Amino acid sequence: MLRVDRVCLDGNEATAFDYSFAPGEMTVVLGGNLSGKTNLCRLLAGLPTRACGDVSYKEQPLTDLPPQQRSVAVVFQAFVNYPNWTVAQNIASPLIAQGLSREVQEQKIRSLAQTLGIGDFLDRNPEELSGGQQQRLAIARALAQQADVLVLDEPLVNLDYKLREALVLELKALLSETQATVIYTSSDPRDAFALGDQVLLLEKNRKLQAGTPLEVYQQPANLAAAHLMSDPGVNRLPLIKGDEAGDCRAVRPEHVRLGSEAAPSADTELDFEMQVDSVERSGDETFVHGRVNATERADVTEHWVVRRPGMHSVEERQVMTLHVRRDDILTLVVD
Amino acid sequence: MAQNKVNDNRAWIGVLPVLLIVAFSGVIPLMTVVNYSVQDILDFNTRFFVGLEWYRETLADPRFVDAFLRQIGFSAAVLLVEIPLGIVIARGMPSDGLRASLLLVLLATPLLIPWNVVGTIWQIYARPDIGLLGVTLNELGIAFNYTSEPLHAWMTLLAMDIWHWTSLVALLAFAGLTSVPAACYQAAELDGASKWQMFRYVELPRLKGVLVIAVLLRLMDSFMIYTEPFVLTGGGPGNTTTFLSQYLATMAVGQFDLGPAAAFSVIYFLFILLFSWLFYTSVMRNEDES
Amino acid sequence: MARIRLDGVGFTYLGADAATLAPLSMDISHGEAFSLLGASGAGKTTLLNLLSGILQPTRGRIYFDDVDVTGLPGRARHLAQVFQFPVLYQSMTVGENLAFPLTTRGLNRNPADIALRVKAVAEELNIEGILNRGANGISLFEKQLVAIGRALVRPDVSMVLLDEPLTAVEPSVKWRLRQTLKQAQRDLGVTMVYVTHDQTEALTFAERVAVLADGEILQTGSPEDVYQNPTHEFVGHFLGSPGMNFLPVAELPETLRHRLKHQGDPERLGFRPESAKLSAAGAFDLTGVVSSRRILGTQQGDVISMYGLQCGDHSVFVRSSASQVVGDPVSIDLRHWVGFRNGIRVGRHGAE
Amino acid sequence: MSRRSRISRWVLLGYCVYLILPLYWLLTMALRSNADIAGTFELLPSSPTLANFAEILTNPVWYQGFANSLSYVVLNTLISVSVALPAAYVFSRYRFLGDRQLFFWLLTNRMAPPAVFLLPFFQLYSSIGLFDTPLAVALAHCLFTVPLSVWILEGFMSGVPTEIDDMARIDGHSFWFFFTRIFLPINRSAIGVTVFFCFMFSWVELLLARTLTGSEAKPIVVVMTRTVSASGMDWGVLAAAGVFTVLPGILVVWFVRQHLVKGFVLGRV
Repeated sequence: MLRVDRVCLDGNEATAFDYSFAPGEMTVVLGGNLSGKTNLCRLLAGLPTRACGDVSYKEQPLTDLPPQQRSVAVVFQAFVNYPNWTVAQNIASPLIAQGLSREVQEQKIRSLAQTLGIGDFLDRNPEELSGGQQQRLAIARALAQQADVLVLDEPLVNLDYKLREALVLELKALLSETQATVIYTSSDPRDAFALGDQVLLLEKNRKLQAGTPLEVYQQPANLAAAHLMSDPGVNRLPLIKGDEAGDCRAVRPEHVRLGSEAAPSADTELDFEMQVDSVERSGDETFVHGRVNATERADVTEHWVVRRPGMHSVEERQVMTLHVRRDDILTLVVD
Repeated sequence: MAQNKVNDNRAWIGVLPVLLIVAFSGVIPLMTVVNYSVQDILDFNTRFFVGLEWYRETLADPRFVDAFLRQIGFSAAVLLVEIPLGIVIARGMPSDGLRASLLLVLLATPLLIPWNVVGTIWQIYARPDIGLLGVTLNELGIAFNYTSEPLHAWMTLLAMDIWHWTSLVALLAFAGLTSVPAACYQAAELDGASKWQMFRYVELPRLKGVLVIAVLLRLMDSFMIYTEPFVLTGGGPGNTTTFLSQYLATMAVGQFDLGPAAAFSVIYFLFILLFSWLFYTSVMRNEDES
Repeated sequence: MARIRLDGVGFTYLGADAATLAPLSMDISHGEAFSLLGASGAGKTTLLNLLSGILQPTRGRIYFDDVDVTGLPGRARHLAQVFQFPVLYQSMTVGENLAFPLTTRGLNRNPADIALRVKAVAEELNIEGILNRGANGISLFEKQLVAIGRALVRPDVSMVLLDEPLTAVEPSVKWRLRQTLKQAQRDLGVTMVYVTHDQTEALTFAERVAVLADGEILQTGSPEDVYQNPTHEFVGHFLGSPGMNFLPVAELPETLRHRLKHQGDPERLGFRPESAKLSAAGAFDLTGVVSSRRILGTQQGDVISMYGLQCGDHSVFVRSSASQVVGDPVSIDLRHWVGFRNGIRVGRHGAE
Repeated sequence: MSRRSRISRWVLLGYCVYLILPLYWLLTMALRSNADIAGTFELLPSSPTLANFAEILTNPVWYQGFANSLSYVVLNTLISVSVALPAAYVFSRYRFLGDRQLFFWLLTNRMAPPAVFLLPFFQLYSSIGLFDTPLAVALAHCLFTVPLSVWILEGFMSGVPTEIDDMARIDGHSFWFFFTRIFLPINRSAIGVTVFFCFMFSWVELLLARTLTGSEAKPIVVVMTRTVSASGMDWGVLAAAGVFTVLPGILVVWFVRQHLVKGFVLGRV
């Protein structure tokens, strides 16, 4: 079991937290920019970083060991390969460091290159490959190390839209076979659902919440955690009687139904009026951006986003009624 | 230099060898110079502390002042011609292909010729009796003789320096121009910018950094020029083309009065220190900007 | 604003055997918001450079409002372009950047006109607050807005080309730049061609989308049309996440095959994950086995998942609120499908 | 690339002619015997001879001069580059106490006028018995070429992403393996450009080379100035020697020509 104790990702004690990564499973570390994801990866790998804290694997402390003596493999966000070595040599790099014999290296290189679809580029050098292939090479090298812990720091963020979709599926199949503890950082909640057996939410170097994707999605600990699990973030609702000052109520964009959709508003639903600003369509989903005015005070308007599956033609600059199920409304702590 | 770098003072180990070499061949000699500049040395073991006397004497020495003014004049003339000429040449250079490589080799060649050979080449080239330039000018009716006419000597010196160093400015400017993204040219083109506007608003802002380097480099190198004038005119006719370095060299090695020569060296070095500080801050500011 | 017509325009790089851009004809009407969608390497940039005059077509003619501009350089076509990264004159202020296109080409406009025009564009893009700030001292988001402003400031601009303009902008504010751009296009009625590999940007911005692959335009149509009724299997696969599923008709159950005979007699059937209804085995004639399950979130309280199913030796994806486990046999009812024969659409069924 | 306007193309052409003429004249002089030169003025050498070149290659004073020059240039380049590599790596990867001040101090040495160091070098090297040896000149030139090498190498090295260093550590390689098998090969073009700049400075310098050498290690540059002051200048031989000193430069430039431009900018000379 990989454990981190009293970890402060930006080096100051106030944000210290402990966490143990489920052994042999995949944990998705979800957080926006500057949330400390990369510093956590560098801390686990033993690379120089501002973050501090104790790292231990199966009760053996790793904190003071250099990367060379930790069984941790890393795939960076930028496609990092040795430009002056061929694809085969790049994959063999950890095997060379482990001093394996030539034949064993050859065999491992071929099988890994095959599984990652770069089998017939072995004698090319990395610059000749496409972005997707360069990242596959980096993944092959990380797997070649057969480390106890495998860290992927937002590996797909620089890739083309369709390529990212394909590689996520491939990675899921590939990583489920290894017994290693896998840590995958991302800022996209879809990755959390697609890859995460467990999810760890980070914001400004603090641990917000941890649990299975569904738990964290359905019972967010606070507003920030709720925001992280929806893309775009949650819509805030005006406070109603009986809420404490510190609380806030919000609803996820995918839990708001457009008035134009068939079913009339049921009694279990609340209705809202939205002044539509703009409509975004990606084919399989439609995002409606607008302003909803709080029922109590007319001047306070909240910016809402409604996310519906499929293609909806919504006229801009019109007023539209929205329906929200009562049980979909989240009551959250704002800390 | 700005990158996500790590704070680690153990890094000094990597710098130690450089420190030793440069200290051995730089600091120790400099200390001896400063040491001599404040003493009157008769022979190896009799010396008197004289404070800043040599400095005052050097600064008051009319020949030093003349040499200094000549040096300023020469450096100014060099800059006025070479910087604009270098930019114009750079804008005419093709960016790739064989022609670009050949041109690059031709432009870089004068930078690689030993300085005294540059002097010799121009000596042969400009002599009124056997030089192509000398003979042609005389054919054209100009009684050209750089060994007797100070003005002609100055003109030849300037022509030689332009021949020798303009390509450094051109190569620097060319390097600066290659950093201009193609999109900037396209955008200006679509905006209907004229040739001048294209240079003024697209190329010049990017050339600024590189030009500062070119100006300061040419200023410093021309300020310490010695060999070429020494070979071409030997400082003559009379001492109309004796510059600072030559005057210092004659004092230091020739007449062997250590004190004044050392003082002179320190003053000279302080000037260069000023210029290089300008160079360093401008490059660093330029780097933080980009 | 011009009407753009491409007549058999093709391009082949010197010495290249395959054409980078196969000859194509296309019409972009006056003041239209048009987008060009394709993966990297599909030939988008080549087509963009042909429109902007940087490249001359090796075949075909280009007309702006029925004027043959094929030989004209970019500057003579009176068009403007917004690049992936904001391209500004660093030494000028924002206001000067916006005014610059009006001061060139010897148009000696009086300063009052220029100031008016600049103010109008600045207000349209709500950047009037930073007019006298230096072009270097503003955020990436603002810089791109200024670049867009510079493209719109000229009254005589024939067309504005946008080359993946949102690449450098942080994801969280992309939608706001898209909205501002769409608003400006509608208000000023400028013909705009938006080139991108991202389908959300293409389908959101444009009234008409052209899907490009391997140097050919496969389909041009409204966002709904291109998404719901792709004319090529590639278009169906490229749009949507995950893309359209395809099943060979030969392996479908007899009842379904019979019905398809006289609905264009397709060879392969394409359907989207959300156009198929999943339920227990036996309910419908098309059967499969659950091979993977990916939770997407909850909808009306039930957990929504994207199921991977194995139908014979083909795998498909179906979106459903049912709760199944890997290995369960299930059956699928296709509410909407498109029939293809060697890659081309031959029939379709059911309107979404 | 830049809009190559007509005027700049004509000026470029004009400057190329301006560059070639003196070199052409040097060559014609080298191909004519001294008597012939003193005789008639010819644009094209009517009776070219290779006597002057033969003289250079046979007379020990001349070719010994070349050997001496090449020895200290090679020595200087070796010392400068091998000393500058670790320093440049450290400057590009780490921030440490006084790194900027050190970098500036190095620069001032590059800019120091050689004339200032005539006196102290002369005494320093004679006191440690190094006077009149190539090593003396090589070490003296290090004062200028080492800072230059550090500056250029650091410029190139900071272009290599630090993730490559991290990746090598994670793969389990030792620092030495990473530095020699990964980092240096990536920077081989930088090393090439640095050799060019070291060669460029050390080969052309006269003042220090003359001061620190007597008869034993007299470099070609000094040999040439000596013949100038002798009575009855032999222009032909001098021109031939001149041609020989230009050749190595052209060779070096040809080898590093692709990286040269990049070197100028990164090198910031």
